[in-house]
Amino acid sequence: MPAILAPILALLSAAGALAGARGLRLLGFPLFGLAGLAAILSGLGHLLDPTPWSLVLPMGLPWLHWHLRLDTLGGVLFLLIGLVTLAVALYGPGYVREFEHGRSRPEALALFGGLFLAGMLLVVLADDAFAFMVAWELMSLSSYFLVTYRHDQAANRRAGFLYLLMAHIGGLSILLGFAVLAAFAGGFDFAAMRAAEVPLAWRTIAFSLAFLGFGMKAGLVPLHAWLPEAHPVAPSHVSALMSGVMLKVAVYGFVRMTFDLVGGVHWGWGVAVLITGSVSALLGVLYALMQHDLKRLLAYHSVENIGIVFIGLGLALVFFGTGHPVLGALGLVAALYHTLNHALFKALLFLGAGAVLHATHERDMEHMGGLLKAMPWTGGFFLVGCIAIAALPPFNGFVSEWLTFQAALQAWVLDSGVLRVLLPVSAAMLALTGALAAACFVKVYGVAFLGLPRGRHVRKAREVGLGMRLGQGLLALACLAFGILPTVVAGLLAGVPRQLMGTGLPEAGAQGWLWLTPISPATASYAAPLVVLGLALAWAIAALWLRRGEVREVSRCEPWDCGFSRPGPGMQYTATAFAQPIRRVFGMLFQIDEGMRGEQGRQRFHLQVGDRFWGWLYLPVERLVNAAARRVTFLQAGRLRAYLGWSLGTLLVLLWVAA
Amino acid sequence: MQLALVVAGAPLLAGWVKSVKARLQNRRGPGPLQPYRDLRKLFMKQVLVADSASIVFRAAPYVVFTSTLLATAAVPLAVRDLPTAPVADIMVVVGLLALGRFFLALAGMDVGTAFGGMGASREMLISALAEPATLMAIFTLTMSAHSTNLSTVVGFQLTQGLVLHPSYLFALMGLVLVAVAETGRIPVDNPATHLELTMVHEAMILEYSGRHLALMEWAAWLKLTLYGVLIANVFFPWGIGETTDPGAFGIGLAVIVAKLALLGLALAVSETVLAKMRLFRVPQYLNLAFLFALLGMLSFLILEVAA
Amino acid sequence: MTWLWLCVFTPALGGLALALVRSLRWAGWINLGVSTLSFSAALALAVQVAADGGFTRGGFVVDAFNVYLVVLTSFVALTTGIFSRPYMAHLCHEGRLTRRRMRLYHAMYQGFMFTMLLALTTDNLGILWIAVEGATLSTVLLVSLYRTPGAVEAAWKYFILCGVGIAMALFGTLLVYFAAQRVIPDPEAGLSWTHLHALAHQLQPGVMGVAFVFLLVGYGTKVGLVPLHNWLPDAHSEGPTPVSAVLSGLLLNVALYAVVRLKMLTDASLAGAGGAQLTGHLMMGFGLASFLVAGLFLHRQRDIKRLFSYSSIEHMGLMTFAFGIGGPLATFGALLHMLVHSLTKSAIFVTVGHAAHIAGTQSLARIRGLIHTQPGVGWGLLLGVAAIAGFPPFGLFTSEFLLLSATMDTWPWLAPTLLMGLAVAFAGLFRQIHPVVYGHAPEGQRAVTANMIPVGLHLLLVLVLGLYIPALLTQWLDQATRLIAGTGVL
Amino acid sequence: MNLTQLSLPEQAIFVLAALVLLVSFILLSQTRLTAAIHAFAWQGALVAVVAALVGWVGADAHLYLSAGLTLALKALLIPWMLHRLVRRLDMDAEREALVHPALVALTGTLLVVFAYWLVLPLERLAVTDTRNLLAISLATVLMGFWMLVVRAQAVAQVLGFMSIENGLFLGAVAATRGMPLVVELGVAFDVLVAMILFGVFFFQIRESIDSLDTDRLDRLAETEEEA
Repeated sequence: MPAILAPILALLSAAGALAGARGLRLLGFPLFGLAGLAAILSGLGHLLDPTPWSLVLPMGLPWLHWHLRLDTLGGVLFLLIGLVTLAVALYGPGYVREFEHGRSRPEALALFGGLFLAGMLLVVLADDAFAFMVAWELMSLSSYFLVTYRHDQAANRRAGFLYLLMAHIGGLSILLGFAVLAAFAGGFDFAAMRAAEVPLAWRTIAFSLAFLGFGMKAGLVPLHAWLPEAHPVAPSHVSALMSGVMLKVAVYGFVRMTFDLVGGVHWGWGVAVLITGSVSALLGVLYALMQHDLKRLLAYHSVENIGIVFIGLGLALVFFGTGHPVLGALGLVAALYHTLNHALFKALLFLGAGAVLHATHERDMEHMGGLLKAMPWTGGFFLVGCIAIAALPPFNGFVSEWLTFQAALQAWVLDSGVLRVLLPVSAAMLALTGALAAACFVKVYGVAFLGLPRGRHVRKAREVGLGMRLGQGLLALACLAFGILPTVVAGLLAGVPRQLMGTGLPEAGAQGWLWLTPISPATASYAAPLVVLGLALAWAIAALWLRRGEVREVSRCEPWDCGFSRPGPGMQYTATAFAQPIRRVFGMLFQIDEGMRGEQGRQRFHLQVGDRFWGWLYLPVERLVNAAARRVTFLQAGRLRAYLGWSLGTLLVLLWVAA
Repeated sequence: MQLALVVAGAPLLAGWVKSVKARLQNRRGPGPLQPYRDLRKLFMKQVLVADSASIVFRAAPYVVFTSTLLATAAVPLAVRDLPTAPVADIMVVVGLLALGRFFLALAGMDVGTAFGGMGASREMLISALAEPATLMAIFTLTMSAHSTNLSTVVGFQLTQGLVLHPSYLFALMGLVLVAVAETGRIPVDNPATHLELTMVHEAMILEYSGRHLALMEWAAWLKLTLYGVLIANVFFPWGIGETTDPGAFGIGLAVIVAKLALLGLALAVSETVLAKMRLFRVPQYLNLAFLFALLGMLSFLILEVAA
Repeated sequence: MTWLWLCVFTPALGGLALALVRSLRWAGWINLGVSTLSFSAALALAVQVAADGGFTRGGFVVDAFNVYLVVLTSFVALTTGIFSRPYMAHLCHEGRLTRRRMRLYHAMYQGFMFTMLLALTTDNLGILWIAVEGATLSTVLLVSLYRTPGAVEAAWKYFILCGVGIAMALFGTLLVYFAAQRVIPDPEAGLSWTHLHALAHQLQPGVMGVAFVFLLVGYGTKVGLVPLHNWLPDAHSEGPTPVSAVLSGLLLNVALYAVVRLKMLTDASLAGAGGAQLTGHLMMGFGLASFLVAGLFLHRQRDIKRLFSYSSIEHMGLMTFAFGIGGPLATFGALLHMLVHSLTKSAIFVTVGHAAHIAGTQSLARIRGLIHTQPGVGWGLLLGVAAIAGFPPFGLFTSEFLLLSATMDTWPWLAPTLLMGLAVAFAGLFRQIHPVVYGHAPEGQRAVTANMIPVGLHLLLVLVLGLYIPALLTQWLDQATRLIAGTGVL
Repeated sequence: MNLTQLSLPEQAIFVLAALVLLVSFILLSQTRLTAAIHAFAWQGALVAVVAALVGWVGADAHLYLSAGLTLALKALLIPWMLHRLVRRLDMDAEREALVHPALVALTGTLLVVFAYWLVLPLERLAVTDTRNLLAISLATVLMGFWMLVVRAQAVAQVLGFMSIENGLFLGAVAATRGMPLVVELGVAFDVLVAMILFGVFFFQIRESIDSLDTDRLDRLAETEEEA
C-alpha cells in the first residue's frame, strides 16, 4: 500500500483539534490508530519486498520538489512507529479524558500530536535534504509544543526551552552536514548525494556533523541533558511517542546519513561512536538508578538504551570500515533490533507509568508501593516491560543485546590490536550496563508495585480502563513475540544491510526458524522457543509435583521479619535506600548534595543527586554567551555623539579601504 | 538424564562443603547428606505466606528454580555434546541466571520488610559488579575458541590438548572470584548466617517457608554446582566423555564428581580461613576479579592471538 | 502605467486629505480605503508586469525586482492599517494621544507609504534619495508621537543619525552623477538608473568605488547595519506599534533595495577594473557583523519591542550578507527573505502591540502568561517567533536554507559562523519570549479586543511560502535574480 | 594647475571656496550660538556666490536658480529661523565649552588632508575646470560631520547638519555643475522640512530634559540594562 497514506492520516488526525475538546478522543485518536495501522502495513510490505517506493510532491522549492522514498530501512522505522502509534491510539482516549476539563485544553494535544506523528513519518519518507529538514523540524517543533503542554510549572517551561534550543542546534548541525554533501553532490536530493564522490576529509566532517546533530536528538552523553527534562513533563502517551519513537527517528537519521549518504565508512568513526555509545549506556543507567521520579527514571533509561544502539552501530562501522561486511551487517542488525525493542518496551513502560499516574496522580516512587494488588493488569504488563528492558531471557531485550555481544566477540578477526581490546571492553561495559539496568528495574518494580502502599493516593488506586490496558497489552505481546521469534525478525532486519551495504546475514536463519545462528551454528546459537518451552515444562513439572499431597493449601500470616514487630509501610526499603550502595560505589560520577537539614530534634535527611554535565558543559556555554552579550553593549552607550562617532569612523575606514 | 543427576547431586555438594567445613573447624557437623533431609522436611511442611505478599512472591521460587535448572541443562557435565547444548550458549546461561536473580530480588522486596529490600539491593549491586568480570573471563575463553557454545569450547580445549595459556590462568582466577561472589559464599556473603546486617541471600528468602524455601535453597545449591561444573569442565575438561555411550558416560561422571569434590574442598578451606568482608569492600574484591579477567583478555590478545 | 500612478500617488493624495479630516472615525476608514486602493492598484500592476514584462517610462522603472516589493509594501500598509485603526483609536480614548496628533499620524502614515512606493519605483537616483530622506522626515514625528522623554530622545537620535547618514548617501549619489557625466552627456539622464545600468561598465571604477562607500554608509544607516544601527532599536521601541511594524517591515527593505540597486551599478563598473569583489566583501562584512552583534544583543533585552527590533537588525544583516555573496542562489534566497521577513516581522509587531496592550507595559519582565489571558495573541506571538527563528515549515527556513547552501558553496568556512549566529539569536529570542507567552498570568490581566486577522493572514502566507512557492512569485524572483546576479536559478 | 591661467572669476571661486572651508573651521570652534549661526549664514552665502560664479563662468542658467535657492534658504531663511528659535528658547547667551579645542581643530585639519588625499585621484576625471573644489566640498562635509560628533548642543548639531548640506551643494556645483533641477528642488524641500522639524524638536527636547544638551539624552542605552 502507498506509504504516503500514513502521514496523510496523521495530518488528518491533527484536524481533531477543530472538533473541540472531545475531538481528540473521538476523532484524533481513531485516525491516529489508522495512521499507525497504515504505517505497519506499508512498513512490513517493504520489509518483505525490498523494491523502494518513491514519489515526488510538487512542494518546496521550485527547482527542488519534495522527493519521498521508502526502502527497507524506512520500512523498519515505519513498522516501529506504527506499532507504538497503534498502542498509543488504543491507550490515549482513556488517558486524556481527564484533560477535557483541565485548564490546558486537549485541542493542542490533538493538533500537535498529529503534526508530530506526521513529522516523524515524513522524516523517514524524505528523500532530499530540504524535505528531510522540514519534516525534522516539524517533528521537533510540534513535540516542543507537546512538552510545554503543561506549562504552568516553571520546570516544564525550562525543560521545553532547553529541549527546543538543543533540537534547533542539532538541526542546524544536521543541515550543515547535508550542505557539505550537497556541495559535492551539486544537489540536495539523496540520490545525488549517494552518487557523489566525496574526499575522506569532507566525508569525516559530514559524518561528525551528523553524529553531533543526530546524537543530540538521540540523547547521547554529554548532549543528553534535555532528555530527562523534556520527556517526563509531556503527557505520558506523548512521552511514550517521544522516548519510544522520536529517538529512533534520530537513530534512523544517523544510519541513513552515515551508511547510506556519506558512504565509504571509516573505522575511526566506529571507534568514536563505540566509545560515545558505551559511555552513554553506562552513565545513562547510573543516573537512572539515582532517580525516584518514575518517568524521569525511564527517560534516563532511554539515554542508556540509545547508548546500546550506538554501541551496535559503532561495531557495524568498525567492521564495515575494516572490510568484514558480514560482521558489520551483524552489528547493524543488532543495533536495529535493539532500536525496535527499545521502542516497544520503553513505550510500554511509559504507558504503564502513565497508567499509574492516571490512577494515583503520583510520579514519585517514594510514595508508591503495592500497586500490583490494586492494578493487576498494569502491574503484569509493567513487569514484562521491566524484564524486557533488563535484557533477561526470554524477552526481546535479551536477544538484541545477545546479538551485540556476538558481534563484539568477533573482535579477533580484526588486525589492529587496539580495536581488539576496545571491542571486548565496550562489551564488558555493556554487560555492566545490563546488570545495573536489572538492578534499577528491581528497584522500580519492587518499590512501586510490590510491598505496601506508601501514600494515600496509592491506597485508593484503581485499575485503569480497558483501552489503556489494551494499549499496554499490545506492546507487551509484541515484546514477547520479538523475544521468542528472533530468527524471523533478524531475517527481516537483515534486508537493511543487504540494501544499504550489499551484504545481509546469510547464516542467521540457516538452521531453520528455531535456531538463531548469527555467524555459524558452531560459533553461537540461541533457540528462544526451546528456552521458553523448557521454562514452561520445568515450571509445570515442579508445580504439579509439589502441589500433590496434603500440604497443598497455603495459609496466610504476618511476615516474620526476624521477629521484629509488624512492619509498617514506613519500614520498607525506599528507592533512595535501594540505590544507596551503588551511589556509594560510583559516587564520583554524581553531583551529590547530601546531609542533615533543620535544627536539633526535627532534623531531616535530604539528598540531591545532580547531573555532573551541567557543570561541565552547559553552564559554561551559557556564561560564555552572556559574557559576549555584555561585551558588545559598548556599541550602544546611549550617547548620540558616540553613535555619530561610530558612523564617521566607519565612513573614514571604508573610504580608506576603498580608495 | 544428566540433568537429573545434577539436580540430584547439587545438595550433595553443598552438604559436602558444609561437613568439610565443620571438620576443619573441628566440630562434628552434620553428614554430607544433611541437605536431603532438610529438603524432605521442608517439602512436608505447610507453606506460610506473609499476607502482604503478592503473586510475585509465590511465583518467584518456581521461576528461580526453573531458570537455574535450564541454565544447568546447557552445561556439559559428564559428556561433551549434549542435545541441549546448542539451545543456549554461555551468554544465555548467564542471562537465565540473571532472570532467576531478578525474581529472587523482587521476591525479597515483595513482602515489604526492611531486610528483604536490603538483601535485594545488595544482591543487585554485587551481581552488577560481578557481571563484567564474568563476561570478560568468558570472552577470553570464547575468543580463543571462537565460539560461545560451551560444548564447542570444551571440545576446543580437548582437541588442542594440554597447552598452558597464561590467559586461562587469569580467566580462571577471575571466574573463581566471581563464582564465589555469585553463589553467595564467604567472603562476600555467608550462607550460614542469620545475623541481620550481614545477610544478603538469606535476607531475601527470609520470609519463605515450606516448599518455597526448599526450592529457593535447592536453586542456590544448583547454582553452586553449576559454577563448579563450569570451572571444572571448561578449564580442566580432561576425562569428560566424548560420546554418549554408557562407558564414556560413566568415566566422565566419575571424573566430574572427583573434580567437584576437590573444588568443594578448596571452597571449604577458603571459607574457613577467610572472614566475611564489609559490603563496601566487595566492590574492590570484584574489581580485582574484573582486573584478572581483563588481564586474561589482554594476555590472550597480546601473547596468543598471533599463534 | 496608470496602475503605477494610481498605486504610488494615491497615498500622497490620501495623506494630504487626511491632514484635513477632523473626524477620527472617518480618518481611520479613509486611511484603510486609501491603502486598499493602492494595494489593488499594486496587484493590477503586478499582474500587468507578469503579463508583459517591466517598463521604464516617465522617470519610473518597474521590473521584477521592485514590483514584488511594491506589492509587499502596499499589502503590509493595508494590513497594518487594518490593525492600526482600532488600536490608535483606543490609544486616543486612553488619552495618550490628542486628536491633532491622530491627524498627524494618519497623514504621515500615508505620506510615509508614498515615499516608500516612490523610492521603490523611481528611476532617478536623486529622487530615490529624496524619497528615502522623505521617509525619515515623515516617520520622525510619528516616532515621537507619544511625546514621552524616551520617545523624543529616540526621535532625535533617529533624525540626526539618519539625516547625517542620508547626507552621505547624497554625496555618493553626487559622485555617481559625477562619474556619469563622462559617459552620459545629457545631464537630465545622468541619474537615471536604467541609463546608468546600461552603460555601467564605462563608469569610472575609482569614482564608483568611493561613491559606493558613501552610499553604503548612507543607506546602510537606514538598513540598520552595525555599527550604524543605533537609531533603530530606539525608534522601534518608542514609537507607536503600527509605526514599528511599517519601519521594520518596509523601511529597512527599501533602504536595502537602494543599496542593492547601486551595488549593481558599482559591480558592473568595477568588473572592468578587476576589483569586482569590493562591494560584495563590504556588504558581507557589514551583514555578518550586524547578524552576530544583533544576535548577542537579543540576550540582554528588557523591552519587548526592542527585542524584535534587534531581531530585525539581525535579519537585515543576513540579507545584506546574502546580497554580498551574490550568485543566483544567495540572491534568490535574499529576495525571498526580504519578503517573508517583512511579512513575519510586521505580524509580530502587531501581536506585540496587542501583548503590550494586554499587559499595560512593554517590559519583558512584566508580560506573563499571554496564552492564558488571550490564547489568540499568545499563540500568534509564539508561532510568529517560531517563524522568525527560521523554523520550518515557515518561509524563513526556506530562504535561510538557500542562503546556507550558497554560503557552503562559496565560503564554506563562514557557514559554521552563520549557524552559530543563528543558534545564538534563536536562544536569545526564545529565552525572552518563553516566559512571556507561558506561565501564570498576573492578577487582573484581561483580554483585549484584538484584531488578529492581519497576523493570521501574514503567518498563513509565510507558512504557505514555506511549503510551496507559487509559480508567479518564482518567476518574479527568478527574473529579479537574473537582473541582480546575472544568471537565474531556474 | 596654477591659478594664473585662470580668469578672475575662476580665481574668485577658489578664494571663496577656501573661505567656505575656513567658515566651517569657525563653526567647529565657535562656542557662542548666535555667532555660530551668523557664521553658518555666511557659509551659505559664500556657497551661493560660488554657485553663481560657476554658473556665470560655465554660462548655464539653472545654476543661478539653485544659487538663488541656496541664498534664500541657507543664508537667510534657516539662520533667521534658528535665531528666532534661540531667542524663544532664550539661549542667546548660551555658550558650550569644548573639551579639547586644539585637538578638535587639529582633527579637522587631518580630515581636510584626508579629503584631499581621497579626492585627488578622482579630480583628474572631472569635466569641469573647477574640479579641485571637490576636495573642499568633501572636507566641508566631513567637517560638518565632525562638528556633530564634538558638539553636544542640539542647535550646534543642527548647524553641523546644515553645513554638511552646504558642503554637498558645493560639491554638486563644483564637480557636476549642479544636479538635475528636480533633484535640487527636492533636496531643498527636504532641507526646509528638516529645519522645521528641528524647530519642533528643540521644544520637545527642551520640555523633556529642559536643556538642549543632547548628551543628557541617554535614557535609551544597552549598557545600563544590567540584567
